[in-house]
Amino acid sequence: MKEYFSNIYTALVTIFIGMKVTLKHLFVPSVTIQYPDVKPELPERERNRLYVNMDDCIGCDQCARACPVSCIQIETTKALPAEDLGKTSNGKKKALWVTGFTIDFSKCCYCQLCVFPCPTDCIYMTDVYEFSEYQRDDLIFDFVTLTPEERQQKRDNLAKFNAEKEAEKLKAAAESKPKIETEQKKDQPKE
Amino acid sequence: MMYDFFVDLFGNTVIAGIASGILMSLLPLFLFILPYALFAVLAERKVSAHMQDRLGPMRIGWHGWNQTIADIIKLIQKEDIVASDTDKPLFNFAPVLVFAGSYAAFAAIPFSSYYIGSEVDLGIFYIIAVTGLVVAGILMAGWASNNKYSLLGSMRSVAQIVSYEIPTMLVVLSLVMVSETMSLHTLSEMQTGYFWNWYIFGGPGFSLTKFLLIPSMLIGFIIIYISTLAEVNRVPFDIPEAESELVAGYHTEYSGMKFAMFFLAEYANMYAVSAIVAALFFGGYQSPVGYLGNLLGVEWLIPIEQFLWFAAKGLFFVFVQMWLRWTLPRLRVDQLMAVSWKYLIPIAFVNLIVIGFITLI
Amino acid sequence: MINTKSSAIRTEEMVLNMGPQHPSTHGVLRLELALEGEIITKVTPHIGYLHRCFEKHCEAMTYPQIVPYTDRMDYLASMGNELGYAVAMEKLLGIEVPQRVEYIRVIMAELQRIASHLVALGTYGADIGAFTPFLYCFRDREKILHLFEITCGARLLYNYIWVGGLSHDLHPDFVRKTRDFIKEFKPTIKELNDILSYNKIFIDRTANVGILPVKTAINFGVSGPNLRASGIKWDIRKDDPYSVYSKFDFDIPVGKGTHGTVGDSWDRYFVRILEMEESLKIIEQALDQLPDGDVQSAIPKRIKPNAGHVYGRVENPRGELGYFIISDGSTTPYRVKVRAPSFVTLQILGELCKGYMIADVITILGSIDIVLGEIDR
Amino acid sequence: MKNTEEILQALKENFPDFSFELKSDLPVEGFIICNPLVIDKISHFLHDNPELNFDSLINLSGVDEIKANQLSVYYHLESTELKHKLVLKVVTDRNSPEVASVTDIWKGANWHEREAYDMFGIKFLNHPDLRRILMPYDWEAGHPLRKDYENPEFYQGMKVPF
Repeated sequence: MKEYFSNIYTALVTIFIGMKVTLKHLFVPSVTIQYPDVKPELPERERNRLYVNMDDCIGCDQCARACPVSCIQIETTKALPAEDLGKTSNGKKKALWVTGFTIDFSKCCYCQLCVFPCPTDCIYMTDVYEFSEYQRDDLIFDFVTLTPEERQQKRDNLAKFNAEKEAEKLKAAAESKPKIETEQKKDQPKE
Repeated sequence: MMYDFFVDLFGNTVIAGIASGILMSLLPLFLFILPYALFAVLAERKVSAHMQDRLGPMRIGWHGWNQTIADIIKLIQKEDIVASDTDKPLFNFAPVLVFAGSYAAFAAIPFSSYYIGSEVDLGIFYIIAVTGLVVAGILMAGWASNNKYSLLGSMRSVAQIVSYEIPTMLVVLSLVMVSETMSLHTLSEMQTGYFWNWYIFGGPGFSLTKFLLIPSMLIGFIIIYISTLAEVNRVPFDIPEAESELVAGYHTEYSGMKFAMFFLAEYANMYAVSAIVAALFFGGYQSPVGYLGNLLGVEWLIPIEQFLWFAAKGLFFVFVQMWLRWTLPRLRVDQLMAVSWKYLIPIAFVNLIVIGFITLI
Repeated sequence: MINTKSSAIRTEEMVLNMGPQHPSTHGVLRLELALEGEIITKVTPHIGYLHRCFEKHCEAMTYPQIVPYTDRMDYLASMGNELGYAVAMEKLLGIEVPQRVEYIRVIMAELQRIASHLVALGTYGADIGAFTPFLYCFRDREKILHLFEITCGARLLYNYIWVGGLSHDLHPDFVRKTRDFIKEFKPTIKELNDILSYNKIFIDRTANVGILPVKTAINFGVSGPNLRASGIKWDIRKDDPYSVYSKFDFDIPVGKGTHGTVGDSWDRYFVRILEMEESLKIIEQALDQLPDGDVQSAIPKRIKPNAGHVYGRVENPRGELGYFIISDGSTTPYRVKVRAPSFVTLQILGELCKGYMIADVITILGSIDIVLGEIDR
Repeated sequence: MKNTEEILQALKENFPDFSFELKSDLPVEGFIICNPLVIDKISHFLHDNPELNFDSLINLSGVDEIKANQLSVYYHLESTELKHKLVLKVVTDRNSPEVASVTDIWKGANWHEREAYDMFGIKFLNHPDLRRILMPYDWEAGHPLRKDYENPEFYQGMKVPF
């Protein structure tokens, strides 16, 4: 019998305690913000969409190799000896035309692993987070600054250069004894 | 009044009777229930939001006040999905029955001394009987949906509503014993004057019985409030639609306007039971402090004031229901039965006997 | 528990599929319930809906690349997952990590423990029908996530704790903001107790429901708060200390059966609340003692461990998280097996639920606090 | 509190017929290799002996050692009371892998063994419910964590590499 009444008592009391808490919160200002109208202030280390500063990119492929989901695709074309590509902002000499640099943001997991190995700090994460698209293909971002014609031209230049070199070599080989020379791979960067 | 107008218009008492009857019965729907439901849905969302340190709907209109209207428009436009294995006639009829049950209760609720849908002498009796229709509707919905969750929900709901009608009835009975009437209109009229004439404070007049009745009435009020909470399936008694267990209970399979009817019925019911509590214990439409109309000598102001008082009292209890909902967890089905059979009914019974003795004095 | 055998009416057993899409199975878990009315006769969990081949992926990735994948297992306690991986790998490589790194790791892991417990407690309230505490918990969790965000830029999947170090040093504001958070957070624990823990309805729903005796718990391999709620002081932070946990002074809360039997759902719930308070203590001590130093000095340039195997484990918010890593001497692991605490804990569900009602399944499932990302991996 | 050598000694004394081999040359932990078909008896002894009292199976993991054409299972045991640990390893043939189940001794082994079966195809004898656990029950393309596993083209008419 004692338990019976103590049950009623504790039930009523604890309900009133709970109601007091919620009533208090009725008058506490809200902690939410009205998102599309008011945007949260993002911290400086925010990790959102990647950005590549192509002026500084030397096409070394380290970011692509660090990526755990392989969302970065880089294609490089060797510059001709006559061409001067200039230097990056921290003084590295560029030797490759970056003819392809795409990041597939539908795959990207925003882990930032690609940012750290970059020798020129040209790939970094920005605070842009609203970039939804209706088509998945639209999430593949191309960062190359060259126009498609220019890219093709660079590739053609290299192919022509290589062919000329090959022809010269053949000529030289025909003239003197053959020299063993391995052709350098096109896409492999120099570290 | 309306009847006389139609007799003049048609010159035929039968047509006039039908026309005025239809009009009179539709009036509360359009004048009160629909605007109230729109308001209550928004209020529920706003109250819950602010209790949870949120803002709730904010985008449609000022502080989202158009949100419910937008929702209703969306629900009307929605496709009416009926699953292939449902029992179609029952499935389609159930929401109508549920809504009719809760809407019919409004007929006998005295909104003011000048407006009461139907002045039946057995007002309370009628309300309690007609809300029983809701049970049938819920059972239909659960069975016809052909969904195990719906079935469990409706079974729970029926068991719950049936058991909680008993304490409600016992408390109503004790009130009837004290007031010797079953008409809500008369009951409200008896509690006229100031707030100390309300039944929660022992009823009209100054006698020993009045003071003896106060504790019993307080207990009676708590019991009827708890059990009506259970009858309208609100937290902590919302196990029929417990969303964390049964997804949505008996209306899992409903969509669009049929779902909206369940929704509307729930909110209408909330007000109906709050109105009964207000009418029984808190003076109905009577003002607690006297009328401005009397003070100014403006006769026509009084019914409007009465209506406002009644709405305010009802809405306050609706607010308390919301407040409880956003505070408390939900009971388990066996505990729910235990609350009714082990706690509310015995206490209500003892309370009834005590009140009986007091009224004998 | 209700005896169903004595009924004279012939009844039929009903099979109810709870999930994979259900509001309170905490993810894509399917429970096959055999019901006698509302009474459970058998529960069969079906898992694997969230299987993402973590272990297979690991065999094709270099060691640092695995870290972001570990985040996605127990997505409510990513820091703990990373810490476990780092602890295991450092054991395998034999690296000594600077003190500052260890202290920051402890602070992060304990903040993560609070954040994770807040989700557990909040969703537990929501499972039982009290929705408001859920949002209070998430409000406070958001503050912790903000602390993580200023440190490493991500809110949930951090990639912060690396093998041998950390990706970033602490933000200059971090210490101040964390102290502010601790100050704000202490009263909200009391508030949570007021609105939920000591509520009569809540106690009625959870006390004496799903009692897990300590012997059964150990036999099933249950760990973490679920095991401690059964009344045994078993915590890897104390019993097999890793990182710098041995330097801090904290208690291990255990279930006492305050409102029912030891090891019931209420105990499992309340142990988590007490644990949050202990975590606050650890964070305060760590903040006071925080040494200076470089957080990246010990990160190996190239991780290529010798052939061998290691089992490294940490006390995650959900229990013992272990990484069994076999290396064959190359830059990718030969085999990674994760001993996920929830995977082990979910096995006891069938044992615990027998004879209770549908509503109790939700109670028990919420109280053992599983994360499906970790179960299915 | 006992180390691996002492436990090995105790095992050798109790099971003179069985072969045990301690392997401790690889980092970081040493382990005892034993016979896969009697692992349940050994486990019973480890569990019930009050001086060893291994009351908890922390982890059970299958490993595919394709170069040696064998599958192996690692058992990580721990005593919550005496606070010592032990690693056991059993080696079984890759073509017909059979290991005795320890589910009777440690109930927590149930799902671990199911996972090892699912991922490596190791058959655990006397297991109460040896079904796939993480993969679909009707997955027919083999056991995915084996090193020579190849994804099927189709599963139930759905293309697998999407």
